[in-house]
Amino acid sequence: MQVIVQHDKNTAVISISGDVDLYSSPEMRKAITQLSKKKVPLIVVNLKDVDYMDSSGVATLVEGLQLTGKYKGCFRIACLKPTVWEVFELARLDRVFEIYETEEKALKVSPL
Amino acid sequence: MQVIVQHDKNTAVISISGDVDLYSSPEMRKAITQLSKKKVPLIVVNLKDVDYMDSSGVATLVEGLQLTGKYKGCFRIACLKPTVWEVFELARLDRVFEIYETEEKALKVSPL
Amino acid sequence: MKESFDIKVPSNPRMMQLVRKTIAQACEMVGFSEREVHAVTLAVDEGCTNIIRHCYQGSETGHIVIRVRLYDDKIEIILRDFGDEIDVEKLRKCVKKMKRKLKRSGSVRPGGLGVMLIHSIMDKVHYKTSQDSGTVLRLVKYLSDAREKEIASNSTA
Amino acid sequence: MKESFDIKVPSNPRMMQLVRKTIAQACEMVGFSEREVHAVTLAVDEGCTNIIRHCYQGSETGHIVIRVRLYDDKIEIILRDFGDEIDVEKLRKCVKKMKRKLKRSGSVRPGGLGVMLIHSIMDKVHYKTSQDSGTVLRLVKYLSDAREKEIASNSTA
Ligand SMILES: Nc1ncnc2c1ncn2[C@@H]1O[C@H](COP(=O)(O)OP(=O)(O)O)[C@@H](O)[C@H]1O
Ligand SMILES: Nc1ncnc2c1ncn2[C@@H]1O[C@H](COP(=O)(O)OP(=O)(O)O)[C@@H](O)[C@H]1O
Repeated sequence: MQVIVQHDKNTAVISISGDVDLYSSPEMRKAITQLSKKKVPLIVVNLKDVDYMDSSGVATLVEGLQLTGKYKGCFRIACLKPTVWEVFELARLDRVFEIYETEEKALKVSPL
Repeated sequence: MQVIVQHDKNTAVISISGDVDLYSSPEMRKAITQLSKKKVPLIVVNLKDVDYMDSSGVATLVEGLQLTGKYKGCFRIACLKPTVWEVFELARLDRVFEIYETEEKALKVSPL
Repeated sequence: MKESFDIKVPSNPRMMQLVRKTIAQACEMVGFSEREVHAVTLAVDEGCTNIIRHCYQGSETGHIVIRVRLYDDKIEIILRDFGDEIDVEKLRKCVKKMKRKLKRSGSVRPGGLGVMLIHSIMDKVHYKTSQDSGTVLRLVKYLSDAREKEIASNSTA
Repeated sequence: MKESFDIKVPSNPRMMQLVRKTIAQACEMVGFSEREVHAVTLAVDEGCTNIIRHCYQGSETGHIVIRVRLYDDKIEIILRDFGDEIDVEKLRKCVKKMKRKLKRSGSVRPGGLGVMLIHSIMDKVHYKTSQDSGTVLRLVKYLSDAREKEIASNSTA
């Protein structure tokens, strides 16, 4: 798995590639935790190059939602592949997250 | 593995897809044996959809060369992927076979 | 067809990718759809990571033995650990609670997700635990009827 | 990194695709190039099919145990069968003859191809055989220096 973070004061995009599982999710967690410590108002996790995610990845994203929620930040997910989307559905979390088709949309839409 | 045979009186094309190994090569062997029994003058084996071939596949092709040789037929191979080409090289059989880049060429070139 | 194989891996998260590749291939051989292959692979991954986290407490020196049985109409996967006896009753309650919660609305608590995924994906989930020989988790997934017919008609074609 | 896992399969040609997927993944984890992954996978496949054909004479009721050890700079693969003692000396001669023949020109005799492929791909090939515990074939492949440096620089980046 690879994690690439691009951010300025107001927005951050975390781009993940590879499998997100028990072995690799701590790295994604680190990126999310660091950005939420800085209270970045909008964090987008781009999963376009992720073919596989297990419950440890999902739990990490749930944690991201909670961490950003504490400072009223926005936490969004973009570009779910069908296999990853299915995990969200199986976990019934597809309606808990703000999920966008593209990174652009995730960045543009104003906070709910 | 899948084997598709198209043939008329003078030429036959055997198109293989999938892995050619100890489990599947008998099916390729069957197609080659049947056509050489009919003494089809030109047999082309198209391997464009084969990603993997082991020595049982290579041995089957060597057998095809021998069978067609008996009645002065032509036995040609077309569209080797790099991984399959490498097996031929490792086995130093890359110069024993008539190997063509495309099926069209394999069908057009007149017998040596 | 009725074939079985074993794979034994250390309780190391790094090994999960390898387990997934192997299980995915086994599922493909039975004839599951791409979507089902992914789901079964996920369930096995969750079973293994639960063993790593809860049975071996993150230690990488334990072992997991996975036996896979391939049938015409199903796959059976048996995960065995060599840890202490577990509280199966507690686990069962955890699943029930989880399922109830999920029915109400999307829960934001991530706990219990793994076990819940296993239950919603597999057709049969059975834990057997004992003091001296660890825990055995038996998972079964059937081919859907439609899929079975499709495969049967392909193999006779 | 130093990790090992086992896979035990019946001596059934159908299982080879599964073995290949698993071995390929293990090679990728060590860091071999695509080309090397393919070659090592081929060598292991040839080792297994030789066991199926020569040791178990095509019977599908035997077993092959494959132990894989992952190192920073190499992969070690140990194939074990439970058949009769084999004539290692004869095998060695067969390889020598094959190599000589190949040097002269492309030979059209297919016999001996499997053993020859194993020898030309792997850096170490060692057979150990005994009357009561079958035969063990130990295969080792090293990462090329260039590849090793590339991986080292990636992991520190
Ligand atoms: N293999 C196992 N051994 C022991 N306990 C387990 C095992 N699998 C699950 N459990 C128990 O079930 C609970 C739910 O597990 P899980 O669904 O993975 O969610 P989480 O671990 O995130 O709470 C765990 O907290 C643990 O108590
Ligand atoms: N695992 C094995 N057990 C016993 N004999 C073997 C084994 N592997 C190879 N051999 C011997 O080595 C010879 C060469 O094997 P191989 O390279 O596969 O070519 P082929 O089987 O086509 O002759 C075989 O004929 C056999 O006598």
